[in-house]
Amino acid sequence: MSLLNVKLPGLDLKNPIMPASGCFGFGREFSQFYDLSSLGAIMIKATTPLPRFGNPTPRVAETSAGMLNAIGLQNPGLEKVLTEELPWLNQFDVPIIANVAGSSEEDYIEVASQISKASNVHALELNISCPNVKTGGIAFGTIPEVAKQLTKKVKEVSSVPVYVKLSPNVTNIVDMALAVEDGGADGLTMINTLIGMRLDLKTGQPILANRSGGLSGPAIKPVAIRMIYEVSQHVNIPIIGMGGIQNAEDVIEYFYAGASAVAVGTANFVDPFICPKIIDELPSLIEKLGFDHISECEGRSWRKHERLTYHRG
Amino acid sequence: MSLLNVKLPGLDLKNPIMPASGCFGFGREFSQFYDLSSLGAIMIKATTPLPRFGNPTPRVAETSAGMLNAIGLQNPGLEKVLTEELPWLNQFDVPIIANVAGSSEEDYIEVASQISKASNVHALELNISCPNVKTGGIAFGTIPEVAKQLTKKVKEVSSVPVYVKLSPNVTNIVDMALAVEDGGADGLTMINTLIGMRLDLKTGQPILANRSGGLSGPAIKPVAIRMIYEVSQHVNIPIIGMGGIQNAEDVIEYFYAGASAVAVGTANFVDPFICPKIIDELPSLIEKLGFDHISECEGRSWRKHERLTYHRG
Amino acid sequence: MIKQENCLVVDQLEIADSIYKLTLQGELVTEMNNPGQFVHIRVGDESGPLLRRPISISSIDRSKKQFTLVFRKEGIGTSKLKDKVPGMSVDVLGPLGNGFPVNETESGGTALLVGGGIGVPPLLELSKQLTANGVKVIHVLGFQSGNVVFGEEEFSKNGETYVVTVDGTFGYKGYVTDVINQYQIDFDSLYACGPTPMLKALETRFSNKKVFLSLEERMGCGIGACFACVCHTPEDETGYSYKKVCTDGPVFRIGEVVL
Amino acid sequence: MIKQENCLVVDQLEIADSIYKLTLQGELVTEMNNPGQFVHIRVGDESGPLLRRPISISSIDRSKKQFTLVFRKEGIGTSKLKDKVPGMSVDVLGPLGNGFPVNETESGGTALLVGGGIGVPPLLELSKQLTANGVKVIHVLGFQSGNVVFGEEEFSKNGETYVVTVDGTFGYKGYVTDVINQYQIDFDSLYACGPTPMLKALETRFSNKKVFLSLEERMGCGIGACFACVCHTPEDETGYSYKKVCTDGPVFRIGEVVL
Ligand SMILES: Cc1cc2nc3c(=O)[nH]c(=O)nc-3n(C[C@H](O)[C@H](O)[C@H](O)COP(=O)(O)OP(=O)(O)OC[C@H]3O[C@@H](n4cnc5c(N)ncnc54)[C@H](O)[C@@H]3O)c2cc1C
Ligand SMILES: Cc1cc2nc3c(=O)[nH]c(=O)nc-3n(C[C@H](O)[C@H](O)[C@H](O)COP(=O)(O)OP(=O)(O)OC[C@H]3O[C@@H](n4cnc5c(N)ncnc54)[C@H](O)[C@@H]3O)c2cc1C
Ligand SMILES: Cc1cc2nc3c(=O)[nH]c(=O)nc-3n(C[C@H](O)[C@H](O)[C@H](O)COP(=O)(O)O)c2cc1C
Ligand SMILES: Cc1cc2nc3c(=O)[nH]c(=O)nc-3n(C[C@H](O)[C@H](O)[C@H](O)COP(=O)(O)O)c2cc1C
Ligand code: FES
Ligand code: FES
Repeated sequence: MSLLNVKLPGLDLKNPIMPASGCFGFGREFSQFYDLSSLGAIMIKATTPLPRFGNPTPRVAETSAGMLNAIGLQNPGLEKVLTEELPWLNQFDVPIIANVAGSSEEDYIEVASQISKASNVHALELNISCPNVKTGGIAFGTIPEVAKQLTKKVKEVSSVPVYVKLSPNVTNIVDMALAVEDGGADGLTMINTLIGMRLDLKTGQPILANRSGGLSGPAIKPVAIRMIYEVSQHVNIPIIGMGGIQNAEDVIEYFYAGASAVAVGTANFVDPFICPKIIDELPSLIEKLGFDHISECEGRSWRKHERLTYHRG
Repeated sequence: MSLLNVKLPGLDLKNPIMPASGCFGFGREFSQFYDLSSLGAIMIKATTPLPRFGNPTPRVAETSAGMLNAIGLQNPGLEKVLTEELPWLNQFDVPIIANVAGSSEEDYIEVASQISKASNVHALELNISCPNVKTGGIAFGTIPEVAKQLTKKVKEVSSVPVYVKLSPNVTNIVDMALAVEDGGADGLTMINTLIGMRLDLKTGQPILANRSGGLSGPAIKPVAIRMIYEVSQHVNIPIIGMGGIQNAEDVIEYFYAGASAVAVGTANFVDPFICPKIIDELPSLIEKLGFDHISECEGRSWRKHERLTYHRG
Repeated sequence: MIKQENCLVVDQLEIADSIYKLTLQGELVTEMNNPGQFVHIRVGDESGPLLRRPISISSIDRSKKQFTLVFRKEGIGTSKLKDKVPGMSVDVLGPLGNGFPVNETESGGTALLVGGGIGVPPLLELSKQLTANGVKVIHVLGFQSGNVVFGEEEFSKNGETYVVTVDGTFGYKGYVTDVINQYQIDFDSLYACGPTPMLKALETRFSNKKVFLSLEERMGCGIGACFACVCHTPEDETGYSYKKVCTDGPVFRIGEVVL
Repeated sequence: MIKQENCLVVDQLEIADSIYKLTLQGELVTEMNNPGQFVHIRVGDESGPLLRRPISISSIDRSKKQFTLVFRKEGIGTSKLKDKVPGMSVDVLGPLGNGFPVNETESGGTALLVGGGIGVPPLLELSKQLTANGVKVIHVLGFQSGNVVFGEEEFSKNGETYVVTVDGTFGYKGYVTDVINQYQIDFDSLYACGPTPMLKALETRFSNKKVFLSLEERMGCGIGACFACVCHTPEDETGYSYKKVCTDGPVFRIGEVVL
């Protein structure tokens, strides 16, 4: 265990593995399979002020080494999350990262200020990058100045550190990262999904009712790795990396690129035990590679091997 | 055959299938396998004013359902292409689309003005989107106004229609498309590769000597489909689509999205016979789907079924 | 409890054109309760295909710890599944969802089982269990064409069985509802699985009856976590209220969800 | 001529730790000329892995239209390749490239064949053909450790064979060059295949000799079209002049390319 502990703003993690937002609901289903306390943290499903049904179905489609989703931020709304989901999660010894979404600045501020007060919410993940909602969401995620202002406002009301989730659908990811860092972000999570589409051979129409959707899974890993590699060299805040992680080797690759922790999304659908499996496999892989602690892998693709301090427990 | 003929600016194609630039050299190698005259067209390797060696090796790496390349526009230079490659290609009854690259406006102008005079070059493909060269290339591909100006200048000197190849690594692909259309482009080709990276588990270093590279193959198909779907609804010039095409079904999906012809890249490495195979399989697939001609598939994902005229032979 | 298990392939057989019957063996059979549940199958390896495929459990043999799936070769996933031969193993997650409520039909009552195409398989175990409970079962099985008809013989063992094909190349010509109308089939409860238009027709026709419908939807997780498979409820057709096909279904009582 | 063919798997055998010998049968055997050529193998299907894998031809049996490959299970591709069992088929593109020039050593002369690890296999066919030409062959085969040693017996049939392991757990301890130095092995020509550091050492040591080196490089197409596998030539180390490993090589004369 001592090979895996990681300290990030607001987050004292026994290991750097957590399910990604939207791929784990609020944990209930996966608690049938294993003890959620074994996870480093849990990124819960995006929460909006009011309940949302989301988009019409079909909402998912498979692609080569990936999947498209257009769930549309379905969630029970802030109140239920506060009164039912978070209290239920309290039985586990695991920090929660609350994914905050909305279609206006006010939405974000409302959810952030309230949800950050919940005792087991140790950090927020500001979802400015959801490709599947018509208003808001993506706009905040593509214009640096807009993202910065939103980050600032949310920081003002949040009782816990704020991580901003970046969209890969931009020309210059470094500009976005610097803007939200400038806005006061305590960390970054990246990447959200790429925008994609699949058409049905018989009808010619998109398979997703929402037409386009977010591409996740192994297909996008090289895009994520490159973006984290770029961004981690330019910012001074930690990055939680995600995109196509399927095994312990992928986790190490993310650390090499510059991530300080990782999230596993789509792979939870393929193998419900994937997170504990990876947590199990990591220590021996780290030793095999000749490291004493996972944080030694961090930024190896570009960093001179100076001592890393801030994440060690 | 009559199901497949397509007419685009400068291009009278017996079928809409052509190898993508950089994945077919100048055709010599593939001429061992089949008669190049069976192809709709050939997009030859990027040509720069002077010969280029390109990047150090390793230049390719595999990813899930994709590959990264950082060839770096290796090519024998304009003169050799004019005196050796194009004359050699003249033995085949197939129009050539010359991929034009460079690191400055002057480079593009020089190559475009000269190569467009070759008798078998029926169109240019302006490569403003190569992710693997340090100067030029990508800059032209991400700023609409810069792209527009370059398109304008190249149009002025080109003796044949000019297609502009768009990069997917932008926030707003429609803006880019509209800008080059405004600059006088006769058509678009899209997409070039996404920027990506893979790190070696043992060394922590990127597998590619160039560090990052361009992601191609089935992994990127949903991204390409979505971009063509968006762009084709906004421009009045035809699109040659590409990205991960592996079979006749994929071709139809590209047409549904809004493409008027397609190019096959990476799949040529997997199966050297892929282009003729697809050309063979298309007619029966088109009939099975209930169409009389491939152009009837065009834009079906968004178009009211009005009569399509401009591409029909 | 849901299990994930590498089940042993015991048998693989093409029983009609592109229709395969796969027999698997594993401990998770002990967890299977009611007919109409499904399993989520990983047909590939790390190379893909990525997502699992949902397939209904067609029959259960508790003593041998075996169960069968009947599936149609559709796309890449089911093509890979049909290539599994005895001795290989298949990664199965299940049993999932809530199946047909067998006890809703009392002993001595009559149940009408209506299947359309690849919706027929889960009715087989249902038919067995109903029969075992002393329920009289009548089956109406609809297919596109004669070449894809399967199961007639097995169903006939349990009760009256009408086969109907859209093109009339086998059995009666027409749709399942045509046969039900023509023969004025009477029943206490109706259990159905098949394409949505068929389910809708049954819903309209028998809105006053005790009807249970098994739905299909594209799935991500299959266990209720991803919200891929939701449907609206009739009380609140455009609102937030919802049911998940994977965990609340796939079988719903008539009127419980909007088709 | 290069062919693409679904070759039949005749045999698959683990001959050392994670080292497999695969025997394939196909018409393309008739196209194989010189030892040291390679084939490009599609190990997967539409689900991936995407790219072909280059593997050297290890031995050729023209009469049976069979050839063997010897490969190390490395990553995802070779793992899939090792799972191919007799009766299956494998999509092979080949033969590719230019192999070792057998005729560069005259009958009666002596050839030294130096292999490192997974560079050993192509030397087997070379050894056979040289022997058949009346050339005396000496083999120096280097491996990491005893558990991955293979081929000693087969090579010994043709001539003197020294096996050397880095950790000394089999044969001599050290590197291939240590053995060559220690036993002052004399030869008219040297043929080598193995890791680049080994080839470099040989190049430096025997710069005045007739030497042929087989190179490895990451490949895209394997047929000369993609420019993935180029290397510089010594006349023009930073310039435009180049050779492609896949078509100009993989075997080069010493000094022809920059290692
Ligand atoms: C609860 C449930 C029970 C089912 N039971 C059976 C059964 O017993 N026998 C049978 O033949 N089929 C059944 N299906 C349909 C079966 O899941 C699809 O035919 C199968 O997933 C197609 O996969 P593919 O890879 O061959 O097709 P592709 O079209 O290549 O699949 C691409 C993606 O779309 C999904 N998909 C495609 N068609 C469907 C569909 N009809 N329903 C849900 N997802 C789909 C796939 O799962 C995959 O993620 C069931 C579906 C559900 C939801
Ligand atoms: C001309 C030539 C001849 C070869 N002959 C043999 C042989 O006879 N026996 C043998 O065991 N190996 C041989 N190799 C090496 C063999 O190609 C690699 O071990 C194999 O490609 C690894 O694939 P993988 O999927 O298992 O590994 P992965 O690491 O998963 O492969 C990922 C990608 O990298 C490429 N790659 C990885 N290692 C190498 C390498 N060393 N050389 C080239 N590409 C690589 C793969 O082809 C694939 O595209 C040869 C290589 C070349 C270029
Ligand atoms: C079905 C699904 C739902 C998702 N919902 C959310 C969400 O609510 N909020 C969010 O920030 N990201 C959401 N994501 C994005 C993931 O958190 C993650 O960033 C992305 O899927 C890449 O990781 P992966 O490739 O491991 O899935 C969702 C992804 C999927 C597949
Ligand atoms: C090895 C390689 C070299 C390429 N070289 C060029 C090039 O010189 N010019 C260019 O415009 N595109 C180049 N491309 C991009 C392709 O033309 C194509 O846009 C891209 O690969 C997507 O198609 P695909 O997925 O079918 O490969 C290259 C792609 C690959 C894989
Ligand atoms: S499939 Fe994920 S919630 Fe039903
Ligand atoms: S591998 Fe493509 S040129 Fe050599």
